[in-house]
Amino acid sequence: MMEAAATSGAYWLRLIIGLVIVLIFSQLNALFLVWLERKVAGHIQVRLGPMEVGPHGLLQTIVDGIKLVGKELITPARADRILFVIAPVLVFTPVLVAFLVLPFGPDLIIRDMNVGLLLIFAFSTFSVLAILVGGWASNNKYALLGAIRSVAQAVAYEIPLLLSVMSVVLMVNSFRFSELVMAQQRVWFVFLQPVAALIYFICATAETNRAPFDIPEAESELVAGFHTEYSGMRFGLFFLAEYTNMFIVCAVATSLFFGGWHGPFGFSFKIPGVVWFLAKTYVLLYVLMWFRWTFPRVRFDQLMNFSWKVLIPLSMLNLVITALVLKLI
Amino acid sequence: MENQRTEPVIQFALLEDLLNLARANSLWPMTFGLACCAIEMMAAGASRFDLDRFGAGVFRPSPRQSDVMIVAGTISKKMAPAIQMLWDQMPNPKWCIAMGNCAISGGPFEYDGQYAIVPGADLIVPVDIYVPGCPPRPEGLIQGILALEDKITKGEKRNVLRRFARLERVG
Amino acid sequence: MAEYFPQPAQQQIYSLNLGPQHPSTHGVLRVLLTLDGEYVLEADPIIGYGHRGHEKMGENRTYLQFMPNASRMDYLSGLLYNHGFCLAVEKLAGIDPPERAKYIRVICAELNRISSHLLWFGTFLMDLGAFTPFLYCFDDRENILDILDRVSGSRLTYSYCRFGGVSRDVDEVFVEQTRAFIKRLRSRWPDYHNLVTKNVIFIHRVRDVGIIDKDLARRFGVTGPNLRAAGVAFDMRKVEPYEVYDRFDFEIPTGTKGDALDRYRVRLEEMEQSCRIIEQALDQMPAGPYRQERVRLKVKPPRGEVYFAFESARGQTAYYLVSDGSPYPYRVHVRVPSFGNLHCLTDVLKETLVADAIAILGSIDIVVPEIDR
Amino acid sequence: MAAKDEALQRIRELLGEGALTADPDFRTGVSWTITCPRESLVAVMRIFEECGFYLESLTGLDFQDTLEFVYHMNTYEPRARMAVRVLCPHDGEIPSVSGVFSSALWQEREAWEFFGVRFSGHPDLRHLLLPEDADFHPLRKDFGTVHAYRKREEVYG
Repeated sequence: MMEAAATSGAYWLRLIIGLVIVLIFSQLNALFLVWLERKVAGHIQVRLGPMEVGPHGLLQTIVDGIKLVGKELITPARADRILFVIAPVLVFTPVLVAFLVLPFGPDLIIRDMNVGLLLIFAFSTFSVLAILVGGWASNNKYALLGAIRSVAQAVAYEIPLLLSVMSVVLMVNSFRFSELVMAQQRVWFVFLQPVAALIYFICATAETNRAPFDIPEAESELVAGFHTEYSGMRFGLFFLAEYTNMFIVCAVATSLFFGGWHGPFGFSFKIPGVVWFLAKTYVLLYVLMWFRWTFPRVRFDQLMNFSWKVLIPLSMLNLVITALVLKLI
Repeated sequence: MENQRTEPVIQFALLEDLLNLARANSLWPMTFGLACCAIEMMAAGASRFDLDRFGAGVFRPSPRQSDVMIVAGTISKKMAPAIQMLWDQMPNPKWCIAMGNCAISGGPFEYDGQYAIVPGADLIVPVDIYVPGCPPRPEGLIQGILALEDKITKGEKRNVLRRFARLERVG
Repeated sequence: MAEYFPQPAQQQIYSLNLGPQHPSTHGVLRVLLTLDGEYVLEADPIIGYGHRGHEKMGENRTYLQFMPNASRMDYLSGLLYNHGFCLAVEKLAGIDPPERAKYIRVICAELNRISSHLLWFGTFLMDLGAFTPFLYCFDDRENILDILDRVSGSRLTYSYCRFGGVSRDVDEVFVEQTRAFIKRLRSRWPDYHNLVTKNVIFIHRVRDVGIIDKDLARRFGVTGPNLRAAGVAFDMRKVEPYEVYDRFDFEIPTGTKGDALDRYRVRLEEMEQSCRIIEQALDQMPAGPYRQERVRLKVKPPRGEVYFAFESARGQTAYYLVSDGSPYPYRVHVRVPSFGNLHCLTDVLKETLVADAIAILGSIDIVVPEIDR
Repeated sequence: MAAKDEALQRIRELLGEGALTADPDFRTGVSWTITCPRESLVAVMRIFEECGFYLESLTGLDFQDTLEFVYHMNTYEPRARMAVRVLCPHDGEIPSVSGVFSSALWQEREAWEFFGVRFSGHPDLRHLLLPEDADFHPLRKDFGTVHAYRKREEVYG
């Protein structure tokens, strides 16, 4: 369908409109998530969180954003200037690409590629590169330590992440998001693949550097981790990218394990698919925030051990069993 | 005549006001305590007083990402160069609150022949707001931060985003 | 980029400056770490960033004028320091406060001990990366501060104890509030245990981390909960009972290994024991005067000296006062527990991970201005 | 009580009965005071170390005629604290006990920068609390404002 329309102007128009919408949506969404995080944290911690700026502090993060734009951008004297400037841009671009293939609803996919899932995972490694570049270019020991930790963590957790996703892909025989979601019309994969879903969610938490796996920016150890030297909007971009990343991993989890735009067990209660999709994604996001404000941070070697000695064998086993069962049926 | 000459060629009044409004309502303090007052600063950020209500509860550990330095405690001569360096590392625009008598004037530790402390934060960094007390209560620090907000927006009435201001206008 | 790592094999060892402004140095401590990757080879704490010359100030003011300094040394357990200073001067000058005052002092001192331990609990967990317990502890701590605020007029740096008594009497409301607080604190233990003590990540972070055994503790003069975690039941309240501590029934909690988990358990148990002391003291508190009327403001002790040791929240603290017979002390020296507790880190931090180093630093509970004096 | 009595016995053998003063009422918070000449300080400290004591506090007193250093030793027993007092002229040196008690490493650094008396044999005599460029000794009575500067016998005589 797409290929037929490729030459026409309508295709380009659709792509450009989609990109603009994605840009606006991702930014607003990230700002909203930051606000949500602060409110959730506040209520977990028997306080209120932002209250004064806008109703219940809704405008707080927008105000924060405007302020960050108005701040001085400092490039440390001994930093690698080019890399230092590139890193925040580098961290944010791949995040936008992921939005192109996310299946928000039956008709709400900008580009339903047959390698959609692969595209997301290929580009998500990009943000690790950006963190490494940022940490390296800062010429700050804390930043470098954070960057090193981030890379090691990404390498360790990418593997079980992909293995757990593979077991789902085996069941559907496709990397295309629309097909993955369509296969869950009756039963969500979380019921068929609970182990894979669990592993995916743990790895996703680690991938997005969220507590309890937030060691690359461990505040009490590494000051602010890889973005210690970043000020103003450059820091803001890292910050927004973190929250957009969170949204993406939760959106992928929704479409892989929680039925995407489908309601539970085929009942949609006349609610549009996009509402189902966003609702489920936000519930998962809430769980991520809940994690952060509950758990202490794990230690670096424990994190590595957990991935290499527990998650990878477990996800491998899960994949083998899935393949065997599929073969027998 | 004097005034007219100092005005800039291009007026960014509206933009400048908007930026100031944003800056005033999003003052991120640096996680930086020196002595007793630091505990009251923590208490001000904690559940009962909750600086986050005013958008000032995002304590940033890195000076590069903070807007306001709260000098909370006695400044020893050994610490003074570090404070200056931290102040220099903060990006503009930046503000400083001297919290507690020690940071204002040396407080109870200043006497003839005192060899160990710097009597007053204003001797090493420009201070915007002084919060007296030994240590000041968290309410005092909150008032100090609100006063700083008003200072940034050049007047209490112009801080339109704050709920207090709205309530006052209605009442 | 070659100039950054000219000889990779030899450049692996580098030094990292932790502080003086760092989120988890609890004030203005600086630790110079020599690292190999993430492993700490050497740790050299550099102190003095909070040095205010308390001991010199003691030489040019009267005993009463020095009193505010006492609670500003260790501001987290200010009342305990204030209490200890009063006891030292009373011992030196031969003042005997009335019974009621003794009980009031003990109740307030133990409340202050709980608030100090609560703050330690919060900041320790924050060092481990959990933010929420910190705010829960502050929430509970505010209740103590309310009680002490009401009787002493100060939230943090108390000068409530005076030579020969306390500055103001307590009333029924104080007793009610204190009882209510103890009830509330006890109802909070299950929450804390569910949130922290039973948390797998927490246990893995602190078990067998930063072991301070008996021998190391003796070499460095480690005292307080850190020593008791190593299995030595040494508490000034029991060993050299001062005030009215010998009239109460309480235990000294001890650990076995001396790791961070033991230190955590000892401190939690100590809060419970403090609650027991407060309850008994409230029951036994007699009526009567709350201060000795005949004590002059300008106390003039006879010539001589006194070394008075007491148990602050962080360990064995002592005032060493030398009097030349004038209203001004000839010498004031304070033996601070955090000094030894921090010094032993030069040994303990060796061959740990950076993350562990932070956890150990948090678990020994230091207050930097107390070390620096 | 074993540790305390053993230490007392051995110090009595080393320094003679005259060096010991008892305080049976524990009025000064110290059960025994040991007046120790500078050259036998390390030997006394070694006895304390072997008997299970720890160095609780090390501080100095400045008098017009002499400096006096007080080492408070304690063990984990009731009323066991002992004080070791060492006299030292203003320009003298004291043998370091850091080889016996590690805690003396910092306490001697502190005493050195406060009183200006060198501890011979200390491996690392740097500034501890004062800035690295400090060239004064603040707890000497001739520095800053003090109320009184007396001779030793005016206080202890």
